[in-house]
Amino acid sequence: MTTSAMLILDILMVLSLLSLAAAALATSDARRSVILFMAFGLVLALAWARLQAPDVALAEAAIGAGLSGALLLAAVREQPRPALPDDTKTVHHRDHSSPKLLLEWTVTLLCIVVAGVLAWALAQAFDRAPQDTLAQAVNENLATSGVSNPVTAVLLNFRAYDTLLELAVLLTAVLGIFALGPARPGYRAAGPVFGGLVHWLVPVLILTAAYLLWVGAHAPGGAFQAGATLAAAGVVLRLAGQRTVGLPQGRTLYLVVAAGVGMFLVVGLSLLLLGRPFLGYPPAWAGGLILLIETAAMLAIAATLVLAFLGGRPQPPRTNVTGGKPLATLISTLSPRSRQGLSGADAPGAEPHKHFSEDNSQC
Amino acid sequence: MIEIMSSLLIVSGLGFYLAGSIGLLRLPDLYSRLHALTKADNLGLGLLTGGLALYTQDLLIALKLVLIWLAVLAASAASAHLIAQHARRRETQS
Amino acid sequence: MLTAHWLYGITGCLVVALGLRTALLHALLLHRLIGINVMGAGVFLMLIAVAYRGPGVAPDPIPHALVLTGIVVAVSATALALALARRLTAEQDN
Amino acid sequence: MPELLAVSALALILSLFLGLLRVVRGPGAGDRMLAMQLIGTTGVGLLLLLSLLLDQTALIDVALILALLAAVAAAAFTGQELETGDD
Repeated sequence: MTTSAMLILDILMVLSLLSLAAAALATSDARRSVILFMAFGLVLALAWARLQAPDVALAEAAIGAGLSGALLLAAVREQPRPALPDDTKTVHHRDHSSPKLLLEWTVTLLCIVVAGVLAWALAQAFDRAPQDTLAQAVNENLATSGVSNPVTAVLLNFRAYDTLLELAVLLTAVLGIFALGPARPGYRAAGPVFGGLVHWLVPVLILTAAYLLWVGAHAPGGAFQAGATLAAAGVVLRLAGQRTVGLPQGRTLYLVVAAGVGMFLVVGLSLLLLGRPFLGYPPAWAGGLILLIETAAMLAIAATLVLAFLGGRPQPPRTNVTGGKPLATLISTLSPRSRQGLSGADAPGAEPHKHFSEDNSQC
Repeated sequence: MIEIMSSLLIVSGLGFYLAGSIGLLRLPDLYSRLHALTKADNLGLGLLTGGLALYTQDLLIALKLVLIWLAVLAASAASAHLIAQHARRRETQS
Repeated sequence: MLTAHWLYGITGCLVVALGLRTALLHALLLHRLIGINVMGAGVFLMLIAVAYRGPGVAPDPIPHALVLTGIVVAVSATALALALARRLTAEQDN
Repeated sequence: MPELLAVSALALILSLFLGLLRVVRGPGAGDRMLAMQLIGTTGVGLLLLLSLLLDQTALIDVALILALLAAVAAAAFTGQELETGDD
């Protein structure tokens, strides 16, 4: 009973994934495509949960279903919108001249071949999976890694080099974004309903990020999930018209962005000085060192993702814009003073307020 | 006894979920679909979390479940409002 | 025997093919970018399917760690590509 | 009782599938985003069921993140950008 129900669940899940991917790619309307891609990310998070990968599910729920959608939607909004309403039929750009058609068929055939090769590789992997020695090695050495969540042990201890270089990739991406120009123009100050949402959502997101960072040592969670959740808080503040979104200004910003790589290097080089291998933690200190690196990595990842959403170098805040008072830090959102700052920012947005009281009376 | 209670809660929650989805599909326009979303679905989740909280009999997990329900309630109320506002704004613009 | 890891693994292969086709053929930059992201998701599906060991058995943590880093790298690469695209449009406009 | 949970999970994914039809069919972007909220709530319920069914407490945390990020996505959809000339 349970197994057959699970099988039907799997089939429905897989069908949803395939049809959402196909639908997201088939349409020519950018905004429609992005929303379908967000739905795809959401179902993907459910699939990770089903396949007992809760660490991945956490990251996908934060990034796939939320942040990357926000990123793409901001990019879509910037493009000049066609005068057509959304509900026009899918526009086909293809002409039916024979070289174009030939190209399309060749590429389609190529993709089918790629899928076939991948399926063959998959069969090989499934054959070998049961006698996987790497997974056993992780289990045998888990006790000395300083954490009890095997995924965190792999990321921050056994394969710490990978994570160090990954943070370097993120740093490169941020520097690239900085080099390409200033940030997108900001957003209008939040109206009363959105402002109310921001008031509780941002603190809850920050608390959740801290919880995920802490819990990552022994349960699913860790720097990546926590960083993505913290970044979501920054994105919400940006959408509510806050200019600086809690990021520090000037030099300090570079310090935060480089914190992940920096902390990794400081720990690794200190260990070298003490006569240990680079990033070879002594088992007694491993737990503490991992938490230290993860905290720095979380801040760096959060800053990277927020800057990715801004799409360029953040501009220094000006006092005469509608964006309201800049918040010095994310944390200060919790203080009563900055609450006043936020609700003060509602005042220029009084027009949507009025607009909405009319709506309410009709409901 | 508790098991029967929790099963009842879960099953009735599922009823609301299905009603919400069918409403989303069948109702004619965005503004009427808002009803299906904000009312039926949140009630469905509430009943479901209630049933599951009874089922686990673990106070900490039950507390977390209630927290999630409250978060969904507040978030979906606000976001349904924002989406409706957005739709209306675009309608009046064009 | 149709088991969960085969089901999700083959889906991963198909999703890779779908994404690849769009990344190669589509005229618009944003769609190509979404195609590449979908392709990445397909690879992730294959990796997690390989890590899956059936109900009640602990899965292989190494592919999980790989996919976790992959998701974060994918979103930052997407952001960099979007910034490049924005600069490109700005250059063309002037 | 595990049977009930499994069948409930099945019912929820059916409900989610129906919601996805609205995401695909639209017609407007608002309709799609509204349906996204619905499948978000359904996904939260499904994750809670799966957490008990597969005995993975961590999936409750995933449900919490999904619930919070659904609101972020809605905000990203409706946020009003300043005019470019304003900057």
